[in-house]
Amino acid sequence: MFDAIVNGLSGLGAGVAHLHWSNLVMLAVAGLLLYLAIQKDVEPLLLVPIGFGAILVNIPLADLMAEEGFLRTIYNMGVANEIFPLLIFVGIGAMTDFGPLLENPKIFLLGAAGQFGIFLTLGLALMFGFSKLDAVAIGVIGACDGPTAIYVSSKFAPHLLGAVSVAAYSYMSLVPVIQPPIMRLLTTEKERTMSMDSDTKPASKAAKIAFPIVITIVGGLIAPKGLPLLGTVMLGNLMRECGVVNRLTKASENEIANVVTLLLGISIGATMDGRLFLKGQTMLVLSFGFLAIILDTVCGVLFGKLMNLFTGGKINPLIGAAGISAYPMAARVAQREGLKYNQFNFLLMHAIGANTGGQVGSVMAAAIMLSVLQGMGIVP
Amino acid sequence: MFDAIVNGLSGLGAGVAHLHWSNLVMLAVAGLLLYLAIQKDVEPLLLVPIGFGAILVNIPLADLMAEEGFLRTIYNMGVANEIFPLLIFVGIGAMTDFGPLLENPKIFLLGAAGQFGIFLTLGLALMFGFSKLDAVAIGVIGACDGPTAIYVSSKFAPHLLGAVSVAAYSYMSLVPVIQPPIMRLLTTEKERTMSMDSDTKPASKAAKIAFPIVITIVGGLIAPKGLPLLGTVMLGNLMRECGVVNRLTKASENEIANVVTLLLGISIGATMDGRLFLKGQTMLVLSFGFLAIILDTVCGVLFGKLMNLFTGGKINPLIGAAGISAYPMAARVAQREGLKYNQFNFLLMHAIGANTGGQVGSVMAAAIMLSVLQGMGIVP
Amino acid sequence: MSNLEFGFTMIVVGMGGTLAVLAMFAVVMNLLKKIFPLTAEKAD
Amino acid sequence: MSNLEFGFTMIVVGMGGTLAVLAMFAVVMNLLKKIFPLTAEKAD
Repeated sequence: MFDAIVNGLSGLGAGVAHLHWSNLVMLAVAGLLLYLAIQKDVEPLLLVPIGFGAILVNIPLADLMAEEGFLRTIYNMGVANEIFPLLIFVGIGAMTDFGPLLENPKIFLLGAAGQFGIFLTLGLALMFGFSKLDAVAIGVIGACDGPTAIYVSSKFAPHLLGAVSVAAYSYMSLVPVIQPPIMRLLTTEKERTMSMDSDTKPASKAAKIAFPIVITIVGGLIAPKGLPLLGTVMLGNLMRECGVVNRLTKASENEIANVVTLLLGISIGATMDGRLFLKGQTMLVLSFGFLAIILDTVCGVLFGKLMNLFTGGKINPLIGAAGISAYPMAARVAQREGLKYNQFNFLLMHAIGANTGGQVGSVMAAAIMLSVLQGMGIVP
Repeated sequence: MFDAIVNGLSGLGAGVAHLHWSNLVMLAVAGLLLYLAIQKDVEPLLLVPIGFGAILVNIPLADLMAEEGFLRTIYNMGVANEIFPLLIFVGIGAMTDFGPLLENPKIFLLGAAGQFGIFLTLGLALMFGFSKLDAVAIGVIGACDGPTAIYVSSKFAPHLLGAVSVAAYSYMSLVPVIQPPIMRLLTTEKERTMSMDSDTKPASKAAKIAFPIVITIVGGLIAPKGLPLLGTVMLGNLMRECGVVNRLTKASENEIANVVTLLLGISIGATMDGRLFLKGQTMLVLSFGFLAIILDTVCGVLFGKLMNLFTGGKINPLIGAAGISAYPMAARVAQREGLKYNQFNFLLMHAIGANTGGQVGSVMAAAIMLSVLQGMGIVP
Repeated sequence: MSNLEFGFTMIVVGMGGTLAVLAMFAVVMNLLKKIFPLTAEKAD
Repeated sequence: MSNLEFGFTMIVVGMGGTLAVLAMFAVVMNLLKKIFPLTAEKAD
């Protein structure tokens, strides 16, 4: 009888006995993520659930990510099959106004330049010995777009999902800190004070409705493997612009996005088990991700200068920095920097054009990456 | 090195090379569906997602309906197991007021006559060489009720799901065009001008609460195989009438219905891959479906005349046309036609009674069909 | 079972069955209105 | 395929491809604006 009670009691407290040092470190990391989210307002909608998920998965013997654990169930429900990031994309499409981009379509090119960091970082990661698919997942942090990063890394390098997602979301909110020094370094005072005219013609409602449909077909034919990403963003945008399915648009922006964000967040946190997460590799992933965003900004601004040159001074290179996907932070940064040097300089609409171009750009960059991987026979 | 780049590039543009003519036709069909939905307001909540789903599935090599494709994942999540149409039925039950029907229960018979087209069309489809289960799926278009049609066809003839659903939803919104000429053809001027008295007694709240419970038990005992359909409508209605679960009623009408409608719509569109969809069979399905709705209307009006005869002139045969399930279009059509010939003729409440009777009728017709199929040993 | 036989059965049983069941529902509803009359409500 | 070769291809095809596709999108958008001009709207 006494033995039985002792055995029974041993079940309580066994958790403490099984605490690995890595779990303790991760509990601290989780605390840091929660602090950043709650105190510093760093992407709280994602980082609160991620941080808490990381706490849960680092409690020993709870086995929440074991075969039948509840975090594993949620993970399998929507992360393993990539449905969660895609559903969030429907909501993002429903919230995005491509009007400013349609007004001045050549700005779209900045959205391409803002993705160059993805590919440059991919190359660097390969040189540091990462495998091809790991390098792809690391590069995609440079897409500066949560769902894209999650989609690609959960598909090709699920063991990096935690690091990649945390990097994507936290660097995204660091954009207002990372970008300005680079922008100042690469531009002249004269360039920064440039005004941009706004005599471009707005698009009609019909053009706005046709846009998501045509882009889906054209982009899908070019890079079919990226159609899940492109198609869901454009579905959301079509619902927004057509104006006849407000119930569905609202559901995508609210009900679906909220529920999925919560479930996605804890699932990502759940991949941060200390024993798997704390590796030198993870630190490298985080560093490369940081570099990717710097490279994005550099390429964006330089490309802005190039476009300025070719258009005969019609593009303020500052909006080149907004070509990365981090929406709408990057656009706000460009606007603010512009105002600093010329208080009558309203770059916002142009920057938002470049920024939404960057959203499509990051999706297309990932789509191209996936289709090229398939073309090379690296993935089936 | 050069080879690698060529291989990589071959991944881009392979989609164009694999375009089949049937994909192009389906892209045009999808465009037509979107046009009808957006410009002509034809059931936009369903046809926008269906049209867009049809676009996505006709981009070659994206393989969105392959084993791990995201459209297949959504399809398996709720269409393959028939959960989506059933959840929508909870919402429909929550939105339906059976009060007018309870006021004048004999009107229920019109809801039966409005389903005769289902069975007549089923017989015709068999004569045209369709298999038994295909004929069942074709007949059910005559239920003029989206979820019922989706439920039955996804269960017994999933290869017809796209055609059946598109037919069900588009013909439903054509009801105001299809019905009036038939109504005029089959009724005399005198019949059309008939007023209906409204000295019937309204039902008590307790009767309204008991209604969904009793109907579920009685209907379920008679046709158990249809209980999923009947039970979900009645669950929604019970929540509505009992008045103590407003949170759940609202959730059924809004959050659940909206999310499910979106996912259901793209899943249905996803079944419209040109290579599978473009067959002579599909055109036949669409034609028979049209016929089914005409036959429903004919039988409804004729039965209305019969009831008029037996009740000694208490039933305006026009409301017989409202016995089909298309709610509330059919009721509005009856009201409008009645007003044309007698400007003091308010048929609306009676027509709504017949219309809600038609909703229960279409569910019971499907339920009986399913139970008879099982009784005959055609399905397990 | 031949398709002809099946079709004929479906038309007869289906139409007849639907009509019969809905007629029964109408009777049930009249009963419900008797059992729970409108006046009883005020006593709730 | 060696990692070096892979990386080089990805950089060339990826950056070039993204730029080319987005340039194409820009052309498509200009076309859309031509096909559906703002003035036509009022005629709807």
